[in-house]
Amino acid sequence: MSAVTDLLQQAVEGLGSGAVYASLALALVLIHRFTGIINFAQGELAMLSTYVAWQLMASGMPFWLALPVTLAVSFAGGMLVERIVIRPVRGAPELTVVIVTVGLFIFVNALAGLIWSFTVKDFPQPFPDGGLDLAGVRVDWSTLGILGVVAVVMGLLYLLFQHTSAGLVMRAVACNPASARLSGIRVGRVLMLGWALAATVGALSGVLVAPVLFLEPNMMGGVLIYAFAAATLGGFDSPVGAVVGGLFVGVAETLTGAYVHVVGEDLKVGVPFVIILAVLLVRPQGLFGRAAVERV
Amino acid sequence: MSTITAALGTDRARRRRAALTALLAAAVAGCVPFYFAPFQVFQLTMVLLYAVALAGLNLLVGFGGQISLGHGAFFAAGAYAAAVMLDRYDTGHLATLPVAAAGCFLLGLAFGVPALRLRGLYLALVTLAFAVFLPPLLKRLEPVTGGAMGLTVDKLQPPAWSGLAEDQWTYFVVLGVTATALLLARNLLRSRVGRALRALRDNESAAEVMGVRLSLHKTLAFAWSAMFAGVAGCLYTWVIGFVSPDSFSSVLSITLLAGLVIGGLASLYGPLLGAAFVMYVPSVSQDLSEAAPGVVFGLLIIAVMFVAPTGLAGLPGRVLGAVASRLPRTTAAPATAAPDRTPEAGPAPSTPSTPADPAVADTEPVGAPPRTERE
Amino acid sequence: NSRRGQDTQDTAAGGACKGQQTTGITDRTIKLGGIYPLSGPASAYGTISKGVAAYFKYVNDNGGMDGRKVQFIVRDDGYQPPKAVEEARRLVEQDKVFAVFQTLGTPSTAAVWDYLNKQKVPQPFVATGASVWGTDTKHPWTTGWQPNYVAEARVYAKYLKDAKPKARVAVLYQNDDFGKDLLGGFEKAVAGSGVKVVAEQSYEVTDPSVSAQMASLARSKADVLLDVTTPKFGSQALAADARNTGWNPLHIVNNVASSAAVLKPVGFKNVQGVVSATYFKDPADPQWANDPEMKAYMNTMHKYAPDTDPANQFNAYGWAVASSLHKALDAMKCPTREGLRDAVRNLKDVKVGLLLPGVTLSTGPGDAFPIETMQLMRFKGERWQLFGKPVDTRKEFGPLTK
Amino acid sequence: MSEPVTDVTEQNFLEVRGLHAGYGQARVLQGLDFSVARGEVCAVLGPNGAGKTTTLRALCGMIRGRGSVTLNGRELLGRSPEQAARLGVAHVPEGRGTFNDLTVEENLRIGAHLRTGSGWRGRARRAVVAADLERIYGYFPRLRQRSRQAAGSLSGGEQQMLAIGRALMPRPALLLLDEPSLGLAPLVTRELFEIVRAVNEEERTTVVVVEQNAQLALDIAHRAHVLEAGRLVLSGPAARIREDGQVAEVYLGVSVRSRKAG
Amino acid sequence: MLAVDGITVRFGGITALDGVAFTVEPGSAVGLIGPNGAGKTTLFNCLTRRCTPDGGEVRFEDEDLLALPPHAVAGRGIARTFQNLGLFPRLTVRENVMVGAHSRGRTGHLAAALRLPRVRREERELRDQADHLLRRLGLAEVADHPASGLPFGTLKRVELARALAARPRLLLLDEPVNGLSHGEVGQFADLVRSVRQDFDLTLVVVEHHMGFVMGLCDKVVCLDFGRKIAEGSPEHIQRDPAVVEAYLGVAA
Ligand SMILES: Nc1ncnc2c1ncn2[C@@H]1O[C@H](COP(=O)(O)OP(=O)(O)OP(=O)(O)O)[C@@H](O)[C@H]1O
Ligand SMILES: Nc1ncnc2c1ncn2[C@@H]1O[C@H](COP(=O)(O)OP(=O)(O)OP(=O)(O)O)[C@@H](O)[C@H]1O
Ligand SMILES: [Mg+2]
Ligand SMILES: [Mg+2]
Repeated sequence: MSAVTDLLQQAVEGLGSGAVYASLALALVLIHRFTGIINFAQGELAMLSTYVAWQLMASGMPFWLALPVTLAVSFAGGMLVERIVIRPVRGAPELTVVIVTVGLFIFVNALAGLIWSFTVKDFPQPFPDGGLDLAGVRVDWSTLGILGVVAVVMGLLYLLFQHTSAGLVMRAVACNPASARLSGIRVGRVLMLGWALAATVGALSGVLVAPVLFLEPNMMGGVLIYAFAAATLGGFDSPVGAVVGGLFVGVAETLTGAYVHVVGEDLKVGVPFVIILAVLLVRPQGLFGRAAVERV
Repeated sequence: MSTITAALGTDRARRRRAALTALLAAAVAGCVPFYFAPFQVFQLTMVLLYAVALAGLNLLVGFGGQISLGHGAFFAAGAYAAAVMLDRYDTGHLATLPVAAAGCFLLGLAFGVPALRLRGLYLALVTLAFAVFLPPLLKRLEPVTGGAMGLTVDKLQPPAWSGLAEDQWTYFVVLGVTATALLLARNLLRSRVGRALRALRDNESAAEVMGVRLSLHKTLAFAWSAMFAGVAGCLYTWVIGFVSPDSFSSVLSITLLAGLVIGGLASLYGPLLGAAFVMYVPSVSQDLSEAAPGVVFGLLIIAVMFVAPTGLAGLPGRVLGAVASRLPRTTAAPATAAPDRTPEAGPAPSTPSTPADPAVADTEPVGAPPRTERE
Repeated sequence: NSRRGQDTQDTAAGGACKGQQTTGITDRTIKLGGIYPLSGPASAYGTISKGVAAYFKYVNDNGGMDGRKVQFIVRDDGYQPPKAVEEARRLVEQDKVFAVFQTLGTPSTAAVWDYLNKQKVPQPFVATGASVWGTDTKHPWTTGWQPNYVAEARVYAKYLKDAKPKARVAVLYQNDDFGKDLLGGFEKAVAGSGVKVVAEQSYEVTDPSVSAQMASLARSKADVLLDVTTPKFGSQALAADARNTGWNPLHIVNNVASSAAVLKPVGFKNVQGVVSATYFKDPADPQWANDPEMKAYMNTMHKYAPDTDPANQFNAYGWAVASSLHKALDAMKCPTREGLRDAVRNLKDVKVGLLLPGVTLSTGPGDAFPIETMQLMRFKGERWQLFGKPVDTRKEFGPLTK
Repeated sequence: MSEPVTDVTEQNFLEVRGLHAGYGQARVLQGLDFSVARGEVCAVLGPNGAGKTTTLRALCGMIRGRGSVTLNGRELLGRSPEQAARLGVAHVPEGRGTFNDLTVEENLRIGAHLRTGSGWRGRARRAVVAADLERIYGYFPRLRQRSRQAAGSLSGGEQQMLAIGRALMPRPALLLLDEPSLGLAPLVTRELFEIVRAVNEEERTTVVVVEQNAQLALDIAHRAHVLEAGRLVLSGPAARIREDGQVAEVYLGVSVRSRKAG
Repeated sequence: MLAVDGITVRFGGITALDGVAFTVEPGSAVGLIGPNGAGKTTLFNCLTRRCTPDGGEVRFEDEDLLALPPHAVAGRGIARTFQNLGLFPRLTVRENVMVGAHSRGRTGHLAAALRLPRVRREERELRDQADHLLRRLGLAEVADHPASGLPFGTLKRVELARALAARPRLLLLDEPVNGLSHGEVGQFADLVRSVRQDFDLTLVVVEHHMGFVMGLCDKVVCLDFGRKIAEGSPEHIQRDPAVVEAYLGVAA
């Protein structure tokens, strides 16, 4: 194998991780667009949904039936979470809501451990085994599959945000909920919808990555940090940004981990963050984010 | 004129009351270690040292409006500074405190400069990244930090003349440092500097027009708050006698922020309450459920935020307010309580709405202070 | 009525054992405390406490230890050292336990051992394999139990030296005391032989996956992959190895990640021929189904911990370590803390039901590692098959020193 | 008060009875009673801090009140702002409440939310909104020039136009205007009141306007109420209030005009 | 005292200010009028360094104002109020006013933390001065009230007090009387006149209330679409056809 193929192989590996980060980052971006907060529990909710899928399959449901059921359950679950957990602190300072999601994180994580224990569960791979061989570079079908689904979800979200009146309503709610209500927008429903959609996207993310990461209650904990990084780099409002950010973070950390020996695998987490910091210093709103309008 | 003299009168009365409260608190704090079991004294010591870190974070987040999810890193830096000095140079405990403080101050200063460009969420997540990055870095610097195994150092020992047990002596020393730190923070906030900080939190442009130098105050706020976290970390080393990279994971940073918000942002004694929460509630959770303490802990966090959305420090006021507005007439104008609630942006959390119509949640005009908003 | 006065409740023995501490132990009861991560990132290990508790209940149902009923108090430290200190102090000062039986994890254990030794409270059989527990002389009250990571590394080193004397080894390890201890031990043990470490990659427990590291290691084209991981990462590494058809090293997975629960999700067909080493009986392995101790274990778990999966090897670990403590308590000359300390440090070939045949507990002056023998196993079909003789690393490599 | 049932919706289109409202312990409104007939313009006047803004907030559900407020016979109190909006109440709040991150046109489209709902809708709906947009741009040509600009970067007066435009988009049954002339140039202010009059006459929109420029407000109002310290101190036809020199002097400072600002 | 020369500001495609030039004599009061979006606030923003012009020059007492960092403007003796109120909602009224005096304070971070005697002294002085101003503007009652939740008219006065606390020589008022009733406008005008005398102020006022502008100002500048279309005495301006057409409509 030549050095170039090696490099490409590592890059593909990075794209694989990047796709995982991007998938969760999309859910984070979604919730941020709707509610203006960062949701620490996003990864754990995705993990919970994945367990739901696992449970369904364990009771004999085939994957392609379990998936839509799980997505539906997650949609409803997202609504419930908004209604029960988030609604009571609506209007409280933003940080209060963020801390509530931290509480939710701890709760869901422990709950999953309580119900399903911490042993690793096997989760069927929806994509075929093996992969493509492109001039000596091996690309697993699963990587391609995740990338494909992420791209589709990104496209859908882009359409939702930019080309539907629902997207407009959603932005209005995130921007100024009080005025949105005065315009007759049912803010409560919009927020419920936001949580529901985010939970659904999160569930999809969980189901996609579970065969790679292996299902256990802490599956998404590590992903969350990288998904935050991806969303931050991309600009937290933009689905395209989330995906670009995710892939970039994945490739950057993999390549530095593998090739820059001073950094090495142990310190590679620092690399994407240094880059993010550098990007943000130039563009404080992230690569694809919108600058907030400010004037006196 | 009479109103002024009256105001002066109440002012003096208030001051006297404050002095009395302080005296009482000091007396109680002084007696505690002679009454409680050593491990309870230890717990209180931990509460005090976390309170220092939270007070620092409060300067930044509560009063300065900059969110940091990376203060565990400064805490760790302070802890390691102390541990390394004790381990390698045998400097004695007291010498580590100024070094940890100064070191973290400088570190905070260095961080404060890029932080100037970043806002809200972005700053929060970049600082979180720093917290994530620190443990592997500490592991890498093995020759100095002892690597993954960490460092075990001597705890604080009581001098013979004191006649105190180890836990008591440690408690008093930590109490002294904490009191000093809280006093410094309070002084800072009650001055021109503190006002400038709060002003730029509320409205940066207006503050700048008033002559507040944003870069200076924001960076220094970062530095102060890092210093407080570092001091807390140093105390931690004194008390625990052991540091390891995995003790300072990003969870610590998140816990600190959670503690602060739970205790009460921008409140002077919120950090103490938050520290107590962080310290005691996990134990309470496992008393409630051995099978899954995390389930209970998570629920308790959420529950506290429901009951006290502006933090525990605001709770008594909210309760009193709610009672006061209920008492005179049962049908009294549905109030939003919280008379003492810092009138910050956003509506007050609602009093429970009529069950028949759950949609009526917000009771205060959501745009209540719109006029003071930026354009 | 100060609560501080509780110190006075500490009691001392009379008679032959005069002056020794009898806190937490009477003729009828014995109080033990354990500190485990029941919450937080390491909660997967919390289930060890279930196995321990089940064993004590089993013993209590059968008349107790030497007539003493065991009261076992489990506290949660969330894998945070300061919490561990708090809980240790609580156990000692408030609950007045006889011994802190098991602290889990190196950081928590390191955070409390000074305190416990100063208080002269036994800390037997800590649930971590770091080598310090057995080599340190300043902490006579603390002992390890499981084979320390260096010992385990020696087993693999010996195997490779014998079976593949020219092996080029790639190592994937967790970047903490566990991974570093094992890697360091391995490097030391193969030093001077033809076995060479040609690539190493580490990961953090907070990393989402190790696939990037595996891709890096694959570039080395090594003949052997030494996989020093914890369960989830073990599964990931095995799966990554199986996926990569271009690189087929001999995969040695360390004991922590060797349970059937780790291999099953990867698919048994993908882990054929993987090598590991063990020292206690895997509850998921049908070959022990008729083992009397295993039966007792299974029954008790079903009875007292019906929600817990008895096939999880951590539960069995808990049972085995608890029964080891039972043996040590039985061996006490005086029913005192000092008695336990001395008994734990003077074990001679003590057999424990759930340990593999040939694996016994032995300690002595300057050696606080009860188990230093392991046996190699290879995965075949649907289960592990032991092969070779139990390797006593003490004999093969000499005692561990600091 | 027993009026013929048929009149309820005409004479008491908006009926406020014993309205109490406040913030926390601060009780601001101390029992207001007034009614507004359908198609009427009603001016609420009063000195600084009298509770005018609070009244409007209570009417549209932004704060809760006690007593009774009915619109077209339906109780408004206890409803949320969005429910009130769905009953046809449009409110131009103090402080404007524009969506600063959205463009001018997007702001206006949000105003039309009730006419179109959210989601994918047909061409007919789009045509309706387009016509409404044209109407608003007709009222405020300045907004057309700024239609792609973020609302947050508008000048103060432009924002005020936008807020009013947004409230007019859904063709409300009841329009609540809180100091609409705030920050508007004199020419535009006069035009604005013409627009309000036109909207009122052409669409039979009932209007409650809080305005400091009492002169202008009284010019277009049919009826006026003067608030002081949370109570109504004077009510009557606008013309009478305007003529009542003493009242005007005391509560409205109208005569200042003759003093020419000192 | 203040000389604005050829100042131009563009935002993307919009030219908010287009070569505006005028001067302000010491002690005078200049009115700045013009239709909505004419660029009045933008001009203020340039003077207080909230935005940087694309061209032109601003000199204050022969110093190049545009070369100063934003926070230094206050120290030179320029204070302003904001059109949409730029108060600090969570600070009390008194604190708001004390922040106004920030540029006159000297206390640094370290001194503040240690609460040295001179810090106490300065605090006391600032506080007394703030209280004095509050009394003067009839705000003593609400001194301890947080700035949010006060009626609009009161907040306008708080803003004035805050600006005055800086002891400015040049005071920029952006629509100070909008939202006030006629009677209140009169009182406010009296108030401004009296403080102007006492504090020896030079004023630039943006206001749509013609009575207020005409009664107060010595000179009026009218902008339209970023350009100066007229300048002159109030009487002159009121009759200027360009002003009438663009701004006043029928002569007021
Ligand atoms: N968000 C709020 N929180 C607490 N009190 C408030 C709030 N908003 C208004 N108030 C109080 O309610 C009273 C009435 O205020 P309101 O805004 O209704 O007066 P207004 O008549 O509209 O005055 P203005 O003409 O100045 O706008 C005032 O005393 C004010 O302090
Ligand atoms: N940051 C910005 N981005 C884009 N356009 C801007 C920005 N700031 C101001 N403008 C535009 O510049 C023009 C001038 O605005 P400015 O606020 O100076 O007007 P003004 O004269 O104060 O008007 P008003 O009387 O309505 O307050 C306006 O059309 C406004 O939309
Ligand atoms: Mg008002
Ligand atoms: Mg303006």
